[in-house]
Amino acid sequence: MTVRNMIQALNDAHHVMMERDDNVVVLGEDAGYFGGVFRVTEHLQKKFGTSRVFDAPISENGIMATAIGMATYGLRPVAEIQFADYIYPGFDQIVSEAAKIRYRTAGEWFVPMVIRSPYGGGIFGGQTHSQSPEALFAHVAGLKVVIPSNPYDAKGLLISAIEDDDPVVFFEPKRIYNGPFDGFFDRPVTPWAKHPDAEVPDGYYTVPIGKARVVKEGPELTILAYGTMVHVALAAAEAAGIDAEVIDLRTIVPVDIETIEESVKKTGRCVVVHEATRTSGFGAELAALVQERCFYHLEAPVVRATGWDTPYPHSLEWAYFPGPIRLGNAFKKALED
Amino acid sequence: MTVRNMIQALNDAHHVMMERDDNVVVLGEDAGYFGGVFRVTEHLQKKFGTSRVFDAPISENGIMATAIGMATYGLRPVAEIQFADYIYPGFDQIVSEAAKIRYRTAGEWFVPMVIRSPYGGGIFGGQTHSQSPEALFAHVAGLKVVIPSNPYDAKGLLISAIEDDDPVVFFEPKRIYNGPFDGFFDRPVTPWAKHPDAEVPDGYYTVPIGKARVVKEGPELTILAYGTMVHVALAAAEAAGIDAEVIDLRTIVPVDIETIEESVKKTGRCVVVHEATRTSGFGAELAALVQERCFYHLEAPVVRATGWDTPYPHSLEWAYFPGPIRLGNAFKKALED
Amino acid sequence: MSNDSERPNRPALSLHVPEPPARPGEKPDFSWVQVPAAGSIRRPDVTAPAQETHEHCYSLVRVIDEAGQAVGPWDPRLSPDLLRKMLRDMNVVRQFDERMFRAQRQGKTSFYMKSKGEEAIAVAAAAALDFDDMCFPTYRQQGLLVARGYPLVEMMNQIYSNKGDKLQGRQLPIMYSDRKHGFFSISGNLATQVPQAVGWAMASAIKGDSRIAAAWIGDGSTAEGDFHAACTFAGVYRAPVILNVVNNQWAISSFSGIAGGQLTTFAARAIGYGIPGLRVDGNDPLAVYAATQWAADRARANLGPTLIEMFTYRKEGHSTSDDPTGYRPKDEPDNWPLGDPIERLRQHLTVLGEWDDDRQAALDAEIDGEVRGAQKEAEANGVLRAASLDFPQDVRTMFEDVYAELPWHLKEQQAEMVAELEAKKA
Amino acid sequence: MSNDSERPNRPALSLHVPEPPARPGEKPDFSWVQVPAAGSIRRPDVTAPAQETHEHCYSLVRVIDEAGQAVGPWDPRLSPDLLRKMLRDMNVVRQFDERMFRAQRQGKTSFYMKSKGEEAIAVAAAAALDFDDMCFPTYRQQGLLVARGYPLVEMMNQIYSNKGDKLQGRQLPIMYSDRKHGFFSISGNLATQVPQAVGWAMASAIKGDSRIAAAWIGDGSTAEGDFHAACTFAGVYRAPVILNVVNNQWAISSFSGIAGGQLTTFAARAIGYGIPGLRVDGNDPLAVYAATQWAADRARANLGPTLIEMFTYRKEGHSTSDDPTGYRPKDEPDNWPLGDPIERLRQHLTVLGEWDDDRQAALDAEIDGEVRGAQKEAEANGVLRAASLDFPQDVRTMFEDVYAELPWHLKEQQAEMVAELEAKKA
Ligand SMILES: Cc1ncc(C[n+]2csc(CCOP(=O)(O)OP(=O)(O)O)c2C)c(N)n1
Ligand SMILES: Cc1ncc(C[n+]2csc(CCOP(=O)(O)OP(=O)(O)O)c2C)c(N)n1
Ligand SMILES: [Mg+2]
Ligand SMILES: [Mg+2]
Repeated sequence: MTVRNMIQALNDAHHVMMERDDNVVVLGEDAGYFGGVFRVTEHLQKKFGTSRVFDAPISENGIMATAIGMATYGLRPVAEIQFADYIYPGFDQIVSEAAKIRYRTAGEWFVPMVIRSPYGGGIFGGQTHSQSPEALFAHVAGLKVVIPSNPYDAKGLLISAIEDDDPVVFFEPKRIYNGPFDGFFDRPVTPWAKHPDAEVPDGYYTVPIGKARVVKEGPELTILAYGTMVHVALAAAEAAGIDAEVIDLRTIVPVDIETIEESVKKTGRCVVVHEATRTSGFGAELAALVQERCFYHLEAPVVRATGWDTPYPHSLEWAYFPGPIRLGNAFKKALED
Repeated sequence: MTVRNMIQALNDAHHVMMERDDNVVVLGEDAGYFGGVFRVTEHLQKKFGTSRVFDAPISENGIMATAIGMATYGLRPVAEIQFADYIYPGFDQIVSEAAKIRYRTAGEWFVPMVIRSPYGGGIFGGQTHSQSPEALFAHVAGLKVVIPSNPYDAKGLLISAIEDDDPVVFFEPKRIYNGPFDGFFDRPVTPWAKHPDAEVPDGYYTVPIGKARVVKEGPELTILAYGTMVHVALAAAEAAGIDAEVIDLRTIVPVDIETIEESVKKTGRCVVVHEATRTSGFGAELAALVQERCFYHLEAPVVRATGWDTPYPHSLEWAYFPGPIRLGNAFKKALED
Repeated sequence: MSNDSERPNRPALSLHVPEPPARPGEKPDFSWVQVPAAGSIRRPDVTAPAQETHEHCYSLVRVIDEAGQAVGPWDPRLSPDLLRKMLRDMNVVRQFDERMFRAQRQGKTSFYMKSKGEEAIAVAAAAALDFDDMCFPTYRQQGLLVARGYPLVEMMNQIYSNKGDKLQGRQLPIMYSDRKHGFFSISGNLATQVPQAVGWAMASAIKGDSRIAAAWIGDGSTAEGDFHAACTFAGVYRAPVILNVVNNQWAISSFSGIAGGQLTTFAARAIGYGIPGLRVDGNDPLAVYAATQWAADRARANLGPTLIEMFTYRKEGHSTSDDPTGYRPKDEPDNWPLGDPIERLRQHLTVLGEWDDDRQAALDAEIDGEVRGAQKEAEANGVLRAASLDFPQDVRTMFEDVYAELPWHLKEQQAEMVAELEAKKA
Repeated sequence: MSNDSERPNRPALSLHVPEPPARPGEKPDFSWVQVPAAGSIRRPDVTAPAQETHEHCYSLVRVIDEAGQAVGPWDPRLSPDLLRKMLRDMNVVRQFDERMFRAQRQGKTSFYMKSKGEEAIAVAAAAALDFDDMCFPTYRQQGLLVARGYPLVEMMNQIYSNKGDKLQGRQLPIMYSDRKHGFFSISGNLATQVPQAVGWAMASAIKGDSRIAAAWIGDGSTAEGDFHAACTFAGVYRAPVILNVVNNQWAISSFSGIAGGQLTTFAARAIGYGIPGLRVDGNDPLAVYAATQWAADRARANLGPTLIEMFTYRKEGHSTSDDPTGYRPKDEPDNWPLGDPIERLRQHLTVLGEWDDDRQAALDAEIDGEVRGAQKEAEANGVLRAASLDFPQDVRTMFEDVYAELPWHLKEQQAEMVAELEAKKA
């Protein structure tokens, strides 16, 4: 057991899996010699050599395509997209190829690859270093979408993703790489060291894909969140004095419907939280699912607290970000009537 | 007034707008000399010359990018993507550029372009000639998304789209190019000639973007649909003997929330229909909106009747397609209790 | 924006849109095609640096001369048996194409694509590659499967999406896939397979394997970003891969000039990436063989990729959905200056004394029987029925293989579908 | 898949991953850089076909020789006044960069990017282009704005995202945009601007306008599909556009070999597309000017695009977020064999007798005053405050310009946000 921040935990997952399985290879822009702009792949090249860990040309399309080719060969590539905002040039290969090769070959080929990418805002990155495009991938059958919220899960989920025989889009909330940011931007952020989920076992372990975690039980309200927003939700509920049940989805496809249903049926109220733009965001799917499945238990509409339907602005970062006040308002709305 | 099928109506919209405005130009794969694989741009090159109507290299990325460049110059390009399934190589230019240029330049530049693309299934096109990716664009702030369901609207909406100062993704349900397919694949399709909405005015007129149309009033149930599914919904409701209110959204972003709310508040029941895969589809957004805004009027959960969460299979086309039985089951569910 | 700005000293610009030399109603014009004599271009050592192939990017590797003789340094000196196998394979492809085209016209399936005139490109490549080298084809390399002995009946099952279709009816006809025969799943999305081939080849190198990859892409599709990614990554990592650009002059209704073909050759793209390039007479089976072999030798020696332009002509419509008389002269195919690959190999074998008309007639009849037999067998598994609920596949299969295991939502949808079908049938 | 298949006769493959000549701790090594003598390469007529520039793709257009003289056919013979303006502009850029870098370090903004060593590429191009030719830059061509007289204070307002920022604080610092100065909005997404420039140029041609476009892209970014699209479309439609590849040897931590730079030059990409290409000493302002002028003349004469590789070196870190000593020798910048663009122009002017140390000192002081003055003025509009609700912009502006008009959902969100802010402030 070692205290690790998210970067260290993710780095460790790579080490563990590269040691266990020769077929695991790592590629990405600046991911080789330098170890990635966020240093998640640091030291790997030195340890495993350039033919298993290497820098890639600035072509997200080429990175996705060659990783798919490697995966069909039998490797397990872990490909880094430097920022989620830059995943779009590779979108066709992900959507038309990675997601569909197993299906269209009736299982003859499959694509056990992981697409890792730092995502989300909160770091004054402007509109091209802050996006949360998870909903775009959630809509594509054949992809799994995983978003960890803490070092323990980050390592365990990344190991599961690498072992998974299907393509996994693995978004890393960069705002919490170094500490569990809770949305109170005007307070200092506690480092991970002070957080129980930074106790990361050494060596191999997994956190299963498709299983949510009830981070905090509570009778009044169910809050569905993932990534950075788990911490914001916890803090906002506390600030609002609401005894909420906070669920960290961890995986959004396939989503853990049982845990969600059980909770909402208990609380009768639900707020869905994400940083991404609202319209057609994954919150819509969650709201749709919850009302489909828990309609007769719901005492109020499912409320969404999300980023606005605008690009992520630079100077107005904290007006865009769904912080404690926006969440608090949403909680209030869900608790009305 | 001339009777036109959808292809003819769309072609006519091009003629009208290219005559009215020198800045309207047309490009796309096979869109020039040949007039497009579905012939929507037929005769345009002959009439308006190669420098206003031209074939493009097979690079959806390049088509989007150069059209954006043209639009920032001041032209109004209408760019055809041969099948919606092939829009993904151009996804980055659409999402990161077309959608965001007005915002990031504070209005100094904008992108008045139309991205036309045949979409949807029902023609045994297999998984790469059948997709309905509208939700992916609905999630991107800065784009408008329009989907006509008949010749009259097709022409009027395309004219509005060309005149619109923002980028418009214009999906043309190819299954109904030649007739209002109602989902009963085992019956002959009536041609447009027999349909009132095939009476298309000659010359200029518009159908406004952002306004839905109540295709059929009814007290029992609100059905939200667009494109091909409008006809399937009408037929399915009739087959099920339900006096439903069928709303043709026509535009999904911005969606006509007033018409939706008014109807659902009246009927208290709502079924959302689309051909696209279900998870994180635009139906999720509709369900989320309806339950957010009409919760206290709803007598049952909003039900989704959609394509399955799989790629579009070839031989099982009619098992994938949300036809009258699937819709009928959904209606029944929404009318329960 | 404005064209009314004050720039009196600047001339007005205008847009250039390339036009093919002839449109319907005009006389076909191939005067622009330069045909160097067979045997006229040297064969560099496989270890030669990329620059030594610059001239090859503007010429044509040709082996069979007008008299049917194999000449020059690129002559691969193949045994008559192998030549006869290649001739046979090409004939099988052509007859197969004819029959399946007709089957589509008879309403037995939704779609078909022929490779007429381009058979050598797949068949001769297959002959030059090892059986376990991995192919990433487009929809016009059915010859790879034929040459590698994939059963015709399997191909037809796929085309009919019938109950014998190993792809479960999921794919559009002709989108074959067969791992055992080293034939990667054809994608409907053009060009995607090329950088995938590069990745596969990189993987082979990473693992210290000895198998190489080969990819094919059409002239029109080279405009896609995937092609650029493929050339870039292949060059940078010296991937053991052969990148074939099949320049058949047309991309549906667009001639190769719309992809840049009037500016330079497609082989010359190689120069831009600093990798070796060859421009090959794609209708000369020996030239195709020789170029493939040269590129394969380079790849196997860890010398990296080769880009080959296979210069050929698409003799028929793009697919069953296309009528080429709408955009090119009706008789353009007959005027293609580089002949027909089957005829040329047949002439060569005849000149060698290894073939004659009787043998050809016997072969034709034999193949006819084979193809008919396969068709009969395949049709016993059913043909595509577009307006029926009597599906060839169990509807439950529709939900399989989206993921390795069915997640809950697909299980639910599967159950819903089963119920729906029961309702429908009721 | 397997590397254990039975292939005894085939050697094992291995992956090649390019490595730069020197890493931290090693001696910088530029022995691979071939520096042809200034004036040694001919200047083809602008009407010459693309092939006549093949040799230019492998050489370097250079004008200022070691002694500071302008020599050879590419000497653009500029007036001393223009040379002094260029010298001044480059100096402004360098001082501006220094100050803004420091401002970031002082916490006044989130991010900054310098162009040190690459100033000539923007400044000399601006001098050679018409004022109303349209530029599609990357983040390292701030020199275009400076040279075209865009107010420094406006640039700084943007960098500070303050209330004077005409972009409403929406963009990351240095992502300028100014229509009046023909400077297209910089995108965070690499390479996207290049095919857009081609489209803009096509539009200019469609309208019979006379303005041309110019685009810049980094060496690393040439790997993006956008670059391929740009070259393809520009060639096919003969777009009046100049495509500049700024090869500054590095892409963050990746050296140019990762983009294919060890295989051939970036200028040679032009050969692959059949368009003219030039490789230019990017640290020689006269060479940059001359090449730009040549390409502009071609474009204006409706002869289509030119691809220019500007061969240079990124002297500093990629951005304020980067420390280059982690991946290259600390003293690598000092060993760049082609000198510093400012020093070289200064030397040239001095040799001409049109400049001296006193004038330089005066200029430095003058610019220092200007930049300081601008900074003061900009800071009066505020600097970025990362942890404050006292936003420089009205929060309502956040919802504007997503569309031409606010749709209902943005109106609702705007109202929600206003309420939220009031609650926050309460
Ligand atoms: C990404 C993508 N864009 C467009 C299409 C539609 N399409 C199918 S085949 C084709 C023409 C391809 O021409 P070429 O590459 O020359 O190959 P050929 O058909 O001549 O063998 C087009 C445009 C597609 N399948 N995929
Ligand atoms: C599409 C995309 N991918 C990745 C990035 C991250 N990124 C920003 S700058 C950069 C390096 C660019 O190098 P180069 O093109 O050589 O330009 P230079 O910085 O040297 O001027 C990278 C990878 C990005 N901004 N956009
Ligand atoms: Mg072709
Ligand atoms: Mg660079």
